[in-house]
Amino acid sequence: MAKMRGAIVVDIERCKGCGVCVVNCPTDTIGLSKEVNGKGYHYSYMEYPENCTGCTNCAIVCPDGVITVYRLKVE
Amino acid sequence: MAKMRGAIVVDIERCKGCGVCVVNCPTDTIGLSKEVNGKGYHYSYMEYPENCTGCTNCAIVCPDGVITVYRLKVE
Amino acid sequence: MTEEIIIAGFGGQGVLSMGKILAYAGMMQEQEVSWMPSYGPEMRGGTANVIVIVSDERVSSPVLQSFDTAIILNQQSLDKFESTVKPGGLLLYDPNGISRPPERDDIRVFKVDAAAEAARMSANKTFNMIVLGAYLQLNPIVELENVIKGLKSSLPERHHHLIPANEKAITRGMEIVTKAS
Amino acid sequence: MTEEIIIAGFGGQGVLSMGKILAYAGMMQEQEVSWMPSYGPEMRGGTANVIVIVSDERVSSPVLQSFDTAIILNQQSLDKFESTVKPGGLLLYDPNGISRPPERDDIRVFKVDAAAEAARMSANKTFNMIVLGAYLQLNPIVELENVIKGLKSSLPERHHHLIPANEKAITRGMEIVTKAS
Amino acid sequence: MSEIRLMKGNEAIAEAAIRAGVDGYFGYPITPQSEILEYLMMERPEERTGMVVLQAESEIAAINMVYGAAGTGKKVMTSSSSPGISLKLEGISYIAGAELPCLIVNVVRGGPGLGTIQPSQADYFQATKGGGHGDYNLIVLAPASVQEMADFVELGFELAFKYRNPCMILSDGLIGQMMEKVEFHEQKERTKDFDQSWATTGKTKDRERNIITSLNLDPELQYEHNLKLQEKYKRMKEDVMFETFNTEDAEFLLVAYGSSARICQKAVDVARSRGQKLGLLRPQTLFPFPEEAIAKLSKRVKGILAVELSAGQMVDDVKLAVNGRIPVHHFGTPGGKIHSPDDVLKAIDEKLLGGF
Amino acid sequence: MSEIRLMKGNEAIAEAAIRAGVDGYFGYPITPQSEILEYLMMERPEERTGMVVLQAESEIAAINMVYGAAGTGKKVMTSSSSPGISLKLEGISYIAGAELPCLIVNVVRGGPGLGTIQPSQADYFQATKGGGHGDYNLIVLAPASVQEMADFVELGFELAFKYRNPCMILSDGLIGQMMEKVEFHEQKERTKDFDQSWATTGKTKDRERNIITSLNLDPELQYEHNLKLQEKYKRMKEDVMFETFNTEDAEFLLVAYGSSARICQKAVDVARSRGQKLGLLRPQTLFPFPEEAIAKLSKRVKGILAVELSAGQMVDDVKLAVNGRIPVHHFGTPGGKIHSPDDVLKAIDEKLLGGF
Amino acid sequence: MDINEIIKPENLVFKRTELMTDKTLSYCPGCGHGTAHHLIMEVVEELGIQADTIGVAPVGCSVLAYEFMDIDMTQAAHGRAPAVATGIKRLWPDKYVFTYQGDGDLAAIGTAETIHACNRGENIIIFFVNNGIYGMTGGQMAPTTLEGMRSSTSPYGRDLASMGHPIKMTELIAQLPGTVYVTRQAVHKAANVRKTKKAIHKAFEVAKEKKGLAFVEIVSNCNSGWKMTPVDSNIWMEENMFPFYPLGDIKVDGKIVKDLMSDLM
Amino acid sequence: MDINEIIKPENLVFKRTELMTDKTLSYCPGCGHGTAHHLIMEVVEELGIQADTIGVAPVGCSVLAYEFMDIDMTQAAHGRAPAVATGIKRLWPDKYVFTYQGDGDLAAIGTAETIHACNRGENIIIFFVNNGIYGMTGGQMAPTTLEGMRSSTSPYGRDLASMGHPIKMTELIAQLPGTVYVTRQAVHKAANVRKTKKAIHKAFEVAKEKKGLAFVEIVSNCNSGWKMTPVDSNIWMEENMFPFYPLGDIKVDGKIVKDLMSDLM
Ligand SMILES: Cc1ncc(C[n+]2csc(CCOP(=O)(O)OP(=O)(O)O)c2C)c(N)n1
Ligand SMILES: Cc1ncc(C[n+]2csc(CCOP(=O)(O)OP(=O)(O)O)c2C)c(N)n1
Ligand code: SF4
Ligand code: SF4
Ligand code: SF4
Ligand code: SF4
Ligand code: SF4
Ligand code: SF4
Ligand SMILES: [Mg+2]
Ligand SMILES: [Mg+2]
Repeated sequence: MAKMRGAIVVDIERCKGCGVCVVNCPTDTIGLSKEVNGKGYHYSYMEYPENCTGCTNCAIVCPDGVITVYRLKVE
Repeated sequence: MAKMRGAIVVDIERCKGCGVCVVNCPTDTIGLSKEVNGKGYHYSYMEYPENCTGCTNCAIVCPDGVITVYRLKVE
Repeated sequence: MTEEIIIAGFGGQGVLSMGKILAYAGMMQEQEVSWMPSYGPEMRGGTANVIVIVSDERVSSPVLQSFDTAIILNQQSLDKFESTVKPGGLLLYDPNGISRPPERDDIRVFKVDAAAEAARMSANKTFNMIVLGAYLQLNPIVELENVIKGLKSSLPERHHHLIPANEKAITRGMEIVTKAS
Repeated sequence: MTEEIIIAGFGGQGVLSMGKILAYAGMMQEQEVSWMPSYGPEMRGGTANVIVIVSDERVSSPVLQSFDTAIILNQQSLDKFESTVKPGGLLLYDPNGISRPPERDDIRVFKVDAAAEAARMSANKTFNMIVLGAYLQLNPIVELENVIKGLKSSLPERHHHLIPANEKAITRGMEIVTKAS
Repeated sequence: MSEIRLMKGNEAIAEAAIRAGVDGYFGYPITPQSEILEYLMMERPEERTGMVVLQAESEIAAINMVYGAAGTGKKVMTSSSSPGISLKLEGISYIAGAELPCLIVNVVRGGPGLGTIQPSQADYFQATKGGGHGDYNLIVLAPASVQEMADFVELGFELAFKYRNPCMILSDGLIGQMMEKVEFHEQKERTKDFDQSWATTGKTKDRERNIITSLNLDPELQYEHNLKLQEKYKRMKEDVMFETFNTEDAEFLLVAYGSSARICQKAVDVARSRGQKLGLLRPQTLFPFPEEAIAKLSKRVKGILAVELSAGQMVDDVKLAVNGRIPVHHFGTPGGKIHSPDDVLKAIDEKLLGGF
Repeated sequence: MSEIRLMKGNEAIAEAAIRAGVDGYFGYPITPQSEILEYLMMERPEERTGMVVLQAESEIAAINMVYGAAGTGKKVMTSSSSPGISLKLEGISYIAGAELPCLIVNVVRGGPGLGTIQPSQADYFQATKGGGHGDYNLIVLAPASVQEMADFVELGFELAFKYRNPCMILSDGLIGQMMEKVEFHEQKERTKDFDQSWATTGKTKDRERNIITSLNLDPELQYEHNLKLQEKYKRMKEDVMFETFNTEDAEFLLVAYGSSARICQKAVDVARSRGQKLGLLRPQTLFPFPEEAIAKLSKRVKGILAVELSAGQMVDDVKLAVNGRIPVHHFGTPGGKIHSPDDVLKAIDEKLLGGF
Repeated sequence: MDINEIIKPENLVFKRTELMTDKTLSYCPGCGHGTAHHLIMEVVEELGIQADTIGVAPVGCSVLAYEFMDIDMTQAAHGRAPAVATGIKRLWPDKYVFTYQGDGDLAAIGTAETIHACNRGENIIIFFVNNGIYGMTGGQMAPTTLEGMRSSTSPYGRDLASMGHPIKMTELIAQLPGTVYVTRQAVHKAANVRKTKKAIHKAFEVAKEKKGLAFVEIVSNCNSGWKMTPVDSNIWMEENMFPFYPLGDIKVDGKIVKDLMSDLM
Repeated sequence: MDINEIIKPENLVFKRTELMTDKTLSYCPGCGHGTAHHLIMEVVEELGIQADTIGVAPVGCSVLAYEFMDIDMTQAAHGRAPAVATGIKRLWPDKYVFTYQGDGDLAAIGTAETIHACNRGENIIIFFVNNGIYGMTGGQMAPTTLEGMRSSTSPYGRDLASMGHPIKMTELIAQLPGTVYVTRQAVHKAANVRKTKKAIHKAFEVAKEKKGLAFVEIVSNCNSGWKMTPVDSNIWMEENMFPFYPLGDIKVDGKIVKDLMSDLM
């Protein structure tokens, strides 16, 4: 069966670590980093990249528009 | 049978001759005078005084409050 | 020549348009004119007056305290403006409703029974034109043809059929004006 | 004695309240004080700074362009305020996040590893008190007991149980401040 | 081809606006200037030139409609009278701050508060010193005849666009309500090829987006912006306009604008006929104020009387221009009362000549 | 018993209002003065003194609430900052016209338009010349410290009731946002036995009805009313207030108010330490303006520098007071930028000393 | 029977309320403002609350209401009467405070003050005289002017597309939880006058109970603005205004008593 | 599978719209304003109308919207955006003109301008971001603040009796004949974002047809003003704001599609 694999790229320096993407990810892919970016924010990242389906939920809710999403159909 | 007789007193100098009382009198008592008062208005008066029942309609609609009404029960 | 006129009376008497027609007529014959009305809600049912200046020179102040001519159409206005006529000037009034007639003897006082005449002619709306005629009889500062042009310009097109009646009223006014005793 | 201080850093670092406690302490010991913050929406997530003046005389201008002391808590502020320290003055900074450390040699430069120490103490909220302690160690313009009073007055009643922790942080700051190489 | 009409000052403004190719008018009724909106509505300018006319829900809405429309580079205007202008001041300050050209007509009435509806000149400070907040200036034109009511519409837009600055016609109930003859230029088409390089007309690919704003959260930028504005206000001096009457040999000078200048003209005539060497300077622009002309005259005359329908406002600018060189007096009638030429003559005798 | 606190200027105004027994506050949030409303809401003054505090839907609503309440003889106030004050100007003109006592606080920010939220003094003209329509004046107090922010509340009401005239505290973001120590008087009860003979408190049989209005359709009456107002404004001179620093032997004089005066004080200190004989006059009342004091000093000093956080507004009043006797210069920083004592010193060197 | 036998003090059944002053009303002949004034003052007199009542006059033809009503009054800036009344009422919670406003005043420039005073549920009364026009300034279009209706600023009739729709302020504010009693009445006929008087009584009752705002709209003529005789204007009003502004109670005791949705659409 | 095999241009499924500038948004972390901005710009991009769109920014946190949206924009005075937009639209009838306003801006000081632009049926779009508070100025009470909700000017919670009721501007303006499409949405969850985007599309369609005004309310958090974390604030919003401000279309194609009366009372 065809399966969707996805990946997100977070613009770390623009991420404000709000966590809205985290709670919006249906696959629990995203976490907030321990480290802070230049502005002192715990930016988001794919904690479990293998979970990502590329559904774009995280990206469209991100208030700062810092997430880019890629998706690939894998058999 | 008891019957109501009424009469109105118009403060002629304050009457503006608008005719609102005239059309509000259920007994067609009131008319507008041919003469004008000091302000140039054709003031209202009892054209048919015997008609008046003292119902106060004319007085309560008069915008300028210039009508006083009297009423008497006659047998 | 400069003629400074005040016209004063009740709100509905056509005071302002009389002034306007005068001013327009002056303008038509290449004179300088100004027309300055009293304005505002006190006009509602109250008094109205207008200062008209017709002159060969540029008009300076459009408001004045003394006049060459006063045209007076009610008692209130007479009380207010009688004293403002310049010595030797003209006061024209309609005696209808006037209880205390003018008293000055250093001016020329005329009267025109315009209200009565208008009633007689069953043409209440031309009352002010009778007055205007009377004035022009006494002081022909503008020509009749220009007055008619003035009338035309101040009446909306749909009322132009009334012009002959107005013209008649002006002529009538010219006839009936008399020197006040 | 007049001490003119600028305290500058990120919005959430407690810059304003550090200044407030200093000013309050000064006031408690009968000194004249002023506290002038930068304000406005640029503070949201941005920078914050406050000018505190503690003096034996009436304070004239609450805004200044040069200072006896600068307490600096991020790189941006260091860039902006290093040059404003008067020759011979004091610059105290937290090296956390500082990529270009101060370079002036005509002033006394000290550092306090407050962020690191606060993390170590698991008391991030007392970060600014560590810095304050460091400053007071270098320049004891106000007495500790008055600082505590200042703390009390600036904390709402329900947070007064935090005062001992803050006191501890001040003491810790006094201990860990070092002369920058 | 020009055309001559007998018209109220208010009507003349409206007719001139249509003929000047104005794009939009937004207003709210208030005496003594409602004829402007009424005339426009009656004339169907949308058919004559495509001009848009809208009765707004309030003066505040009207000035903000002007702000929005002016920001698109169009020729837009509003009009009101004193209380209504007070309500517009936040908007006017925004327009000045954002450097938008537009025309604002104030047909002044007596104040303060609801006051009277009679003519007054007591909004001079408000117009010339910036009644709204912040350091800004309007170009202020003061018509003294119905002809100037008409002419200053085009002039006002010219200056407004030249400086990208709001322009005010400061008139009053007298000039607004009086009729005089007025000559109109031929009707112009509305401008199609206006400079919209700075205006919000929709960002095309070939340019950066345009922004209309008066905000600069960084005070340093706002400071720079203010300096630029001040420079502009100084440059406006080149467009100062005034008229003089009988000043050549005058020993005493009246300074008056608008309706008061008309009254003073008569006073000068009478004074001259009495042998008094009186002259009159009439500022046509109140900002820029003809300070140099007055300063120059102050070296020749013995005294100045500023005559206003107010308790004394323009007189300050006269004093600042004269800078103590000669005495400057004031005669004024606040509250909507109009002084007559006789009143002015009396004041001349008392204040100006009495002082010598 | 008095009490000493460390407080922001804005908070000091609010606390002082409660303690002064103010009856009502009506306001709308705007930076940099929102702390006034916030402090009042936090303090529950309805429990402390019965004071009413209401957040209005707008500045216009707020000033009209003040108008209504002030007309009942109560002590009421509002506060805002520049754009909000512009919106209040129609209401302020009404209040002045109807001769109602009340207090209006303007914590000025940089303009024009939305401008900045940083401190400015560019609303001087608006406050002192009547930004609204008509000939009116506010009593204008200019605090230069948090203590004066507190003290001028009571003073303001005193003067407002003395003259039945609105009073404005013209402050700015610097004085409003800074903390200093401030000493408060004991809390007063709200006045119960105020003079309500003129106020709309409900017509009792023993008196004619009271009317609060600024309308006089008859221009003659409005003229009389205006003359009466002007008389009152002249009388206010007896309450002029100012401070001088080092003027006794000064050769040059700074004139500055509010925050700018604080900065100038430092400049004077530094100049003195350099041996320059500089003095400072600080108006505490901007209307009435200390023109006599300045005129007097202008006979002793060689030059004056007016220093303002604006492009030049108060300087006109200084010039009018000096009347050409000596040079009057201006140094100003518009737009929300604050000049430093060093900037002032530089201006002194360039403009004041350079000129000699 | 001679009428002098009838006109005797003991037979007096109606005379002008004492709470109207002796000044001649400044209104045009037949203008409903006068009737509305008398009714309000009658109710104040009947309730004996002259000393406890403070009125707020608007900017509009009724700007001079304070010359005619023999009570303490404040003249408010155009549209701001509800704010002025709020200021008064908040400091004098035990007084009766009412505004008297025209439709231009209340529904155009004063929209925000109206909506928010209603929404806050100020314990005041608003009397709203809706004559579909700006009377005072010479008959300009108001927000309430009907479709197609001519005025000095809609000389060819109100055009909905360019000038907007006539607005039903009363239906709107009835939906705000702060209003308790909302009604629309008229005063051109005796029967309406009687109903309106009841409504005014009710409004003062509501004010007394301090449960919120009472709002009484009175649809009235502006014969000058409409350019009709007074009598004709009242007929025109019945035929044209009432269908769009139907009379009757809209909200009573805090409950909407009318199907507003069908009305509004 | 290595993620670098996924992160390839040909696999791109979402990236930030080009119509947002590169400036970092001035909003607090997690603030809904940002999401709303992106959505509007996405729609403008999808419709290819950048050159035909003029936006009006309010006074409020979104005052700097013009820094972020890559279109021509005008910054309006507090509350006056609908009037500013009217001015623009009347002179440029073929442009898309929208306002973007907060709840303080639109429902407090701007009440009159909102109501009258809606009532006139201006062919503009109003985006109304309702976060129940004045974000920009530091979290003061707005007209939309819920009962009992704390803010810096209602530190003990909003008290209905003294501070008035939270106001449902959207339900009110839906009843004005000038509005054609009125809806209330949210942007805190992906599903809501998708719905909101559809609503925005619909609003631009309505604007194109010039049938009247389209009004899109977006209920949003102000985590700073509410003093919560962004995630908590969104939960709080669902639990407290949505019951009072229920999501969904209110008016479609000029017809009310909801039982407003039961909603309003
Ligand atoms: C701020 C302001 N704007 C406008 C006016 C002018 N004005 C006076 S009354 C009025 C309209 C009155 O109409 P309405 O409220 O319907 O009352 P009506 O006269 O019809 O009873 C207007 C626009 C004013 N006085 N003040
Ligand atoms: C005339 C005026 N009044 C007040 C202000 C201050 N002010 C700025 S933003 C704002 C409130 C903004 O709240 P809202 O509209 O809800 O937007 P948010 O910040 O919550 O998005 C206020 C009162 C101002 N700038 N101008
Ligand atoms: S939603 Fe956006 S800004 Fe917030 S944490 Fe996720 S990526 Fe960062
Ligand atoms: S694209 Fe979908 S699955 Fe992948 S991280 Fe984002 S929300 Fe989670
Ligand atoms: S209603 Fe009154 S004013 Fe009118 S005609 Fe009758 S009595 Fe006279
Ligand atoms: S009292 Fe009645 S019957 Fe008598 S005149 Fe008046 S309306 Fe007619
Ligand atoms: S103009 Fe109209 S509202 Fe005003 S008094 Fe006359 S009829 Fe009444
Ligand atoms: S203050 Fe509130 S509305 Fe403003 S940016 Fe922050 S979260 Fe958003
Ligand atoms: Mg009306
Ligand atoms: Mg908000």
